Amino acid sequence: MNFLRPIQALNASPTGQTSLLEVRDLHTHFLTDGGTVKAVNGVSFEIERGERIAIVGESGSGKSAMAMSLLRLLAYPGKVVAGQINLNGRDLNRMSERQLNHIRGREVGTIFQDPMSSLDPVMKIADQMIPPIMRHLDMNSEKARAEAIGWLDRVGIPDAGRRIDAYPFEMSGGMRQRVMIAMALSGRPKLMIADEPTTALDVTIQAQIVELLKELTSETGAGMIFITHDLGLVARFAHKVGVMYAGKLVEFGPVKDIFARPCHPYTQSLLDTIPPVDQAERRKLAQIPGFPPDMKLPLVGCAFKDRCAAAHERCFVEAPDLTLRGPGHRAACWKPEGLGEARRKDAELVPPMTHSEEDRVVVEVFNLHKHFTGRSVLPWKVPPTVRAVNGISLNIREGETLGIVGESGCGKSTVARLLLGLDPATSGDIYVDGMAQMVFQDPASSFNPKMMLADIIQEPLVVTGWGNRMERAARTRELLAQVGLDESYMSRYPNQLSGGQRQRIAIARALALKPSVVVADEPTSALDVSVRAQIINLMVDLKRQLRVSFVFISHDLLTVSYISDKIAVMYLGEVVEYGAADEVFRNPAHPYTQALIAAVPVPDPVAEEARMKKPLSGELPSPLDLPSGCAFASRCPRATDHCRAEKPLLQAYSKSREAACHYAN
Amino acid sequence: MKMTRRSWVTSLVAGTMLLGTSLLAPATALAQEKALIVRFYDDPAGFDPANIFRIENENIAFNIFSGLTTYDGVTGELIPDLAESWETDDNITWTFHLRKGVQWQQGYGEFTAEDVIYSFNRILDPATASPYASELSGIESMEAPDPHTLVITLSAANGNFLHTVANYHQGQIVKREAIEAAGDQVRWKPVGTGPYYLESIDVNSQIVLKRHEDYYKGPAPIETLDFQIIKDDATAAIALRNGEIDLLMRQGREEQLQTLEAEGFKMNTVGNYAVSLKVLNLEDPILQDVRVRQAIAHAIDYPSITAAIAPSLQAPAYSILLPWMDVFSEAAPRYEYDPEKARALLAEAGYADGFTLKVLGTSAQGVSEQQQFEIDYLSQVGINMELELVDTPTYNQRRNAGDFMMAGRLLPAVNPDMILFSYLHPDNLAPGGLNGARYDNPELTSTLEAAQADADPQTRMELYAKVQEIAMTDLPYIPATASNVFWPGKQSVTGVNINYLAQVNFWDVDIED
Amino acid sequence: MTQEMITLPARRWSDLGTLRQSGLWRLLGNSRIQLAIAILGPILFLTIFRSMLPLPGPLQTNLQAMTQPPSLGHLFGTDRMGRDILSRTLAGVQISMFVGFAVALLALVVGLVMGTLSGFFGGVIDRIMMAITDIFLAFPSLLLAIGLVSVLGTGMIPVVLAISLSDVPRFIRLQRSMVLSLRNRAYIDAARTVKASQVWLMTRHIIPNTIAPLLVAASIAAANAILVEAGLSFLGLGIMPPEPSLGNLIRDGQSYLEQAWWISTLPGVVILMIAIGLHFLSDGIRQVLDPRSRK
Amino acid sequence: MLTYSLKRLAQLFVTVLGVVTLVFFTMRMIPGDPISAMAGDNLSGAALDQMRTQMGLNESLLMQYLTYLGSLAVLDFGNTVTTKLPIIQLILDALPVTVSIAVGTIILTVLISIPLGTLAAYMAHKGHKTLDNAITGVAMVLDLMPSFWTSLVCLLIFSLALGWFPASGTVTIDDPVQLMRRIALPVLVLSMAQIATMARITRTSVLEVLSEDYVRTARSMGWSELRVLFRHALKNAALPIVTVVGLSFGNLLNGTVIVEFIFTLPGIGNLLVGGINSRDYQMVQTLILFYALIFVIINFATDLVYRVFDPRVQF
Repeated sequence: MNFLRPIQALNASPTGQTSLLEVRDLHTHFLTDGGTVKAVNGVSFEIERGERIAIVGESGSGKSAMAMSLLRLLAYPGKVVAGQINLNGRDLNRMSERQLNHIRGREVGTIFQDPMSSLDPVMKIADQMIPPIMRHLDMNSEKARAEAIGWLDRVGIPDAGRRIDAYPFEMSGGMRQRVMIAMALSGRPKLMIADEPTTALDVTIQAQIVELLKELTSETGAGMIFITHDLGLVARFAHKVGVMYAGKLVEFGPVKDIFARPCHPYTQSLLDTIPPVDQAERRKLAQIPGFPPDMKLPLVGCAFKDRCAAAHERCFVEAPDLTLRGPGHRAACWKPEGLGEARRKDAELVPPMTHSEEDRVVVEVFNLHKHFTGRSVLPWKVPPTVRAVNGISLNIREGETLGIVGESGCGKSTVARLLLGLDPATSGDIYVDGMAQMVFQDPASSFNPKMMLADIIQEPLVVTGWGNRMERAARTRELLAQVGLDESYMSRYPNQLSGGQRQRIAIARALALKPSVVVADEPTSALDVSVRAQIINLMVDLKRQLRVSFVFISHDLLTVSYISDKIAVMYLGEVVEYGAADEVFRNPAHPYTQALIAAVPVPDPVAEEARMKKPLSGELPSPLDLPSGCAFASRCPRATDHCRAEKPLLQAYSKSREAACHYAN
Repeated sequence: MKMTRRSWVTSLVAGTMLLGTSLLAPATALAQEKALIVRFYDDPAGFDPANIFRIENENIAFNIFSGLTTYDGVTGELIPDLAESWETDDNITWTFHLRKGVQWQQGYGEFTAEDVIYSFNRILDPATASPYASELSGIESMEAPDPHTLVITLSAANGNFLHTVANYHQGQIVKREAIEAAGDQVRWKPVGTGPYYLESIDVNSQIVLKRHEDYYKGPAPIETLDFQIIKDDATAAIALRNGEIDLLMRQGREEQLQTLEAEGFKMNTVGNYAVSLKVLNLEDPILQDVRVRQAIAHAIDYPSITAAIAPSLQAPAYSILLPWMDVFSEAAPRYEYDPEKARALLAEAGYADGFTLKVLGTSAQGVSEQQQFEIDYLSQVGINMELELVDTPTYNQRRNAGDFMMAGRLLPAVNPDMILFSYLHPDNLAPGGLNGARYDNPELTSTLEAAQADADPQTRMELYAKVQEIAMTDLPYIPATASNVFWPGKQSVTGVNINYLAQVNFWDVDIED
Repeated sequence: MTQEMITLPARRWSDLGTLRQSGLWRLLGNSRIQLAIAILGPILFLTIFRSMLPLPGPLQTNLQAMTQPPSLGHLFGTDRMGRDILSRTLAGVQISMFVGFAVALLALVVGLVMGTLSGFFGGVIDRIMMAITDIFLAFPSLLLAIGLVSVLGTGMIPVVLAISLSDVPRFIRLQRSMVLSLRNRAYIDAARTVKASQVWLMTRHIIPNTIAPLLVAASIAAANAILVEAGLSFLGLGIMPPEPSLGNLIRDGQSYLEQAWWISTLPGVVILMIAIGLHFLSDGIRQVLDPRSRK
Repeated sequence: MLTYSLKRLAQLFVTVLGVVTLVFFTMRMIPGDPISAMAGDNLSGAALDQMRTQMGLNESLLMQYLTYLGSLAVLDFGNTVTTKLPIIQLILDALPVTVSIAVGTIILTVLISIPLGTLAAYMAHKGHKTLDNAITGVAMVLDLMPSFWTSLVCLLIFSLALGWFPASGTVTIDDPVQLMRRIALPVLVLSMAQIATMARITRTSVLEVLSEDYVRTARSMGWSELRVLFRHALKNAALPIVTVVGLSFGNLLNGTVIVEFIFTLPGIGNLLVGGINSRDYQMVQTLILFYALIFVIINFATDLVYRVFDPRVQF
């Protein structure tokens, strides 16, 4: 790639001791009608050439606002009110818009979270990519086009010369994010800012993108700021980590150091909320109580004090500054060890549940099909058919949790709807002993915003004519207690709740009629890490107390394997591997399962270094024209002609496991 | 690419500016020949004399066609037109001596008595479906002893027959060949012997008349009459003030008249052109009492009303006939404003506490100011006037069917018989005829018939006076107001003489420098 | 319970929360709505209590005070019949407001019912309903109004019906599209898993969530109706004079613009203020409803 | 595309048939017929009844309806009932005037409202609420003034006081300069109301687009705000704007009625009101048919324009 050279040459030049980027005491405020939100409240850090820094934090921590502040890309009412942003010694914060426009795209490239919305939908890729190249690198349009195609090729867009004239909507999410990366790199920036670049993507695609970013930045020698909430990604990707809480960096240091010896209670708690990869014994996940502070209100003392088990008097009076805890490792806590001894207090053991063959089967699914047929106005045209669910068989026993995993579009949510009877099956049998109820993914649309929580929880009771008014109220209180909420919630409305509280209410509603099975479709994917742990703990408790069965649908393999007794891995409407959770996770039989698990970043930088780095290539093929042979053959590293010709059936792999692969044994 | 786009913008800007200047430049017109631009105030509906309606259309026809007689624009008297002279002894047999050498427009040759016979027969032919057929139904026979003599025999004496054959509706003479050539488009292809012929018409915007060079009185001074359709009165006034038009065919808004007069425009006018009547349904149990009708007449102060709301456009009316008509009688009873008397009459009739008077009206302008005053005045004597407003077609339909308690009529007519017979004679009872009051007084009927038949002018006048006295005593119709017509125009436009049918003979009109 | 109870931190959710949630409170806190109240409030107040004001009746003529410009005696002046324009304007506000609200209410109710049925059940009902609304939308609305006024006669009720006839299809469409987007909400699915009846779904889940946007549309429809009524009056098809609807007042005075500007201008200003007030109201409702503006 | 066209055609057929039927019976439900409309003050009921019989208005309603459908099927629109003028010719003569007004209004509206709305959106986006409020406020006031009132004020100012434009005069498309002079004021009056609506829509959609992620992307590539506004925001906001332009074109055909009356322009609005007032069944039916056709065609055209602005729209 000869066009990479100038950057390297530039980096090689002796520019003295200054860091690539030095942020000093950055303050960003949002001047809303309700008051000034101090989103970024004095952040300082620096980044050297070729260094990848991850900034982690939960939603509302100010990490994105901080990243956007660097290039003044904040929309009104956001405003950088103070601080220095020294890029190669020049303060971006004192530049005019015009001057800054020469930095944006040229010296600093940016990648945003949602590839679906980050590209202009009505402009061809070429029209979005080529003009900036012409402008920043002073090229004519032909040369710029060649340059753009070169970059697209480099980020792995097949047939780049043709695809450059495509519109974004003609590409998948993964492809669009590649285009974004190509765009961001096309100005040959010295610094990349990536704001949650993989959050909206499937785990396999996420792995591909992360690898690509890593590779390209090290090739061009660009520094990188990577904003994420996923600690696993941090471990896989970053040289240094900054942890943000309430608009401040609370801990900053080399990645291995932070993971091995976190000093701030918040960092410590965050790390503890992740389900451990080691499944030998299940412990309850750590959870952080309470809420982050209201950033509109003045803050006295440490921002984390209300949620910190180790908080003491001083924390309420005076805010700690970052202090050195090791080489390059700083933390902002009055206590040298953070939580210290208090750290593992919560982590009580989860007693394993006993399952036996005698337990009654509450759900049995046999050879289930669901096909969606489009409508064709022209009578002679055959309407297109999508086989969303293509012959699956499952069963769930009382008190058992079945996890269903797979990439988006694999049909897992359709299975959920079929189980609940929301959609009729095309063919096959579903048997449910008792009732199936549901917990939805999106807490925002799960509740009628016009109904009080008491009415929401009671709705199944009222509809089915259960009990009288008094009995229903009593049942509601009982349910609220079961999900850990007090009575005061009864008269509240959904929009007064946080995401975690909403999922608790959703669970309460699902349990109202004492169902035999609760289908939970991605119940935790919209939640922050700390809250996610609360919900998972709650579900684990309920399962044990009420012996209710769960179907837990998620793309988050770590969570699924933590909570499930059995796992079904789905690919293109079919189950490709099915068996005991621990077994599937630890020793996957199907190549797809193996790839999925390999793609999951593990929050341990040392372990990550040792792991296989070759991510699963390609994307999910269209379910419109399924191949006659193995559906996975197009992406399978081990596929043979036999696979492409003959469809493997789900067959016993071990005593408690089945897999659909010709070569599983 | 960029260059072309920029130059495109430049040319667009330039083009817009150019267009702007040309838009603002005053329209230049060559004025070699005299042309008059006249406002026309509604959609033209055609000019076939057998099927013509509304005054504005009649105005065009008036200048295209001729009758045996016509009306003098200044005095309103009947004067000769196609007939140079006429004689009758008994009001039954009428002999007309026709003008010689009268040329039809558009090369249809010379006018003869046959044309008159054809025209009248055409009106009478049921296939023509002319609403004016009844006007000529009194004709027993027509003969043309020579091309310029016409003898018409009536089935009954009619002293007002000259009105019937005047240049108006059924009286307008058409040419057989032209009618037959036009087929079903007669109304749009009028051919007459009048001073102007129709050159072109765009029913949406414009009617152009050209002068008839062979007109028997000689060509008119003005070559072209350009009638522009401007429906809104306010817009029309602005157009005149802007100098876009020369003459307004009618201006019906008091405030606009005042403005135009103040700005020095010539206010051509005719007074008392038509009387506006209140039609009282005598079949109504309340209104059948003559005292109630008289009470209503005494209750409303029309002189004050007209003075307040339209001093130019309206005057109070005191009789069913207008003062300028030859048979008009001063002796008929008048009903001055007298609320005391009205209350007394009502009390006498047993309505001391009043009653509700339902009035049918047209919704075109909603409740007019006059009606509001009427409501006010009637409420003073305890009568609760309730308006029922319907749109014009419905109004016409119900009015003709006689389906109302009280309604209104405007009587644009110069022929007193037309008024008296239509409105007072039992032969014309609604729904078939115009006698919407359903008035049937044998005494009046016989007097009226006698008056029409009588050949002696003196006796005739006396009989007519008696008719008016009876009618105004019985009061089936209450005269409310008389309308004045205004055709404001530029000072340079002369000879705009509006006759009592609200028509202008453009042969008299000229433009002075 | 092994779970610890999570109680709400007091500083975040005060007990005012429920009150604030009740909608009214939030509406009243919105600056646009405050503005709307500031505009509409005094007008409505004067209108309601106009009989207590020292004003001549709206129909009372006075030939001694014809065409007088605004003065202390007649704040808005008088018209050609000596009627007090302020008094007529206030009476007109009453009539126009009635027309506006009646139209809005009618469009709202019919649109709500038909749109809900159409959107919720889909299929044949939906297609027929859409075909009908298509036909009505393809009609020039003025003609619809003229036709209806001609059939029913002039007056308040026909005018209200005539104006709402062209609003109703729009409301049906609006409601239908909202129902379509709500129909697949998770909470509807949740109710369906317990076999909730269609009536339950519509009355408990769909309609409560569409009412507010419909109200926004309705307040705009009310403002429009007041203006359309004025237009109909101009064509002689609205509320019949001397009933002083605002449209009639403006029409009466428009030809006197040169001689007596106040006759039509002052009622015109009032109509504008009402329309602006209603627009602020709808803007305010929209703002309060739009979650994005709540940030 | 073919599927789409077929669907549209079927929809058109149903709509038009419904409209035609509705008009046919509505017109006849309205009291008063062409003859009674024609009657002035001095025609008696008997005389009119004679004419009515002659014109075939006494036939049964169903027969009249079937005859009408039959003539429609062979595209025979007939003559006006009372004046016997070929209707299709009248409409074709009047259509250019109305269409000129409508097109002129749309052009003027677009030229003013889109920059205005964009500016307002941009200002709102930057937090400069004052200018935004001023623009939206003025637009709202313009929108809410009754057109018959503004028409007269415009006439008084531009025609009488300034003498820029004539208040009357013949209009034909053969004389484009005169045509433009005559339609200038109606276009101005109609635009006032349209500008407000369209500026508001533009403002809303541009404002929405301005907070989209891809706008930030473009900013992050170093493009100035203005370029982003016009290259990205406006193009993306075009879709709702096009919808409104299409809809308002339909509304304009409606709105021209009053201005055509006041400015004495011989457009189809004039024909319509005249037709209704004279109860000319044939005329009104044909005109409404035209309106419906135009409406459906405009919808179709709007859809086609969608494709130009948004490649995602497929048929």
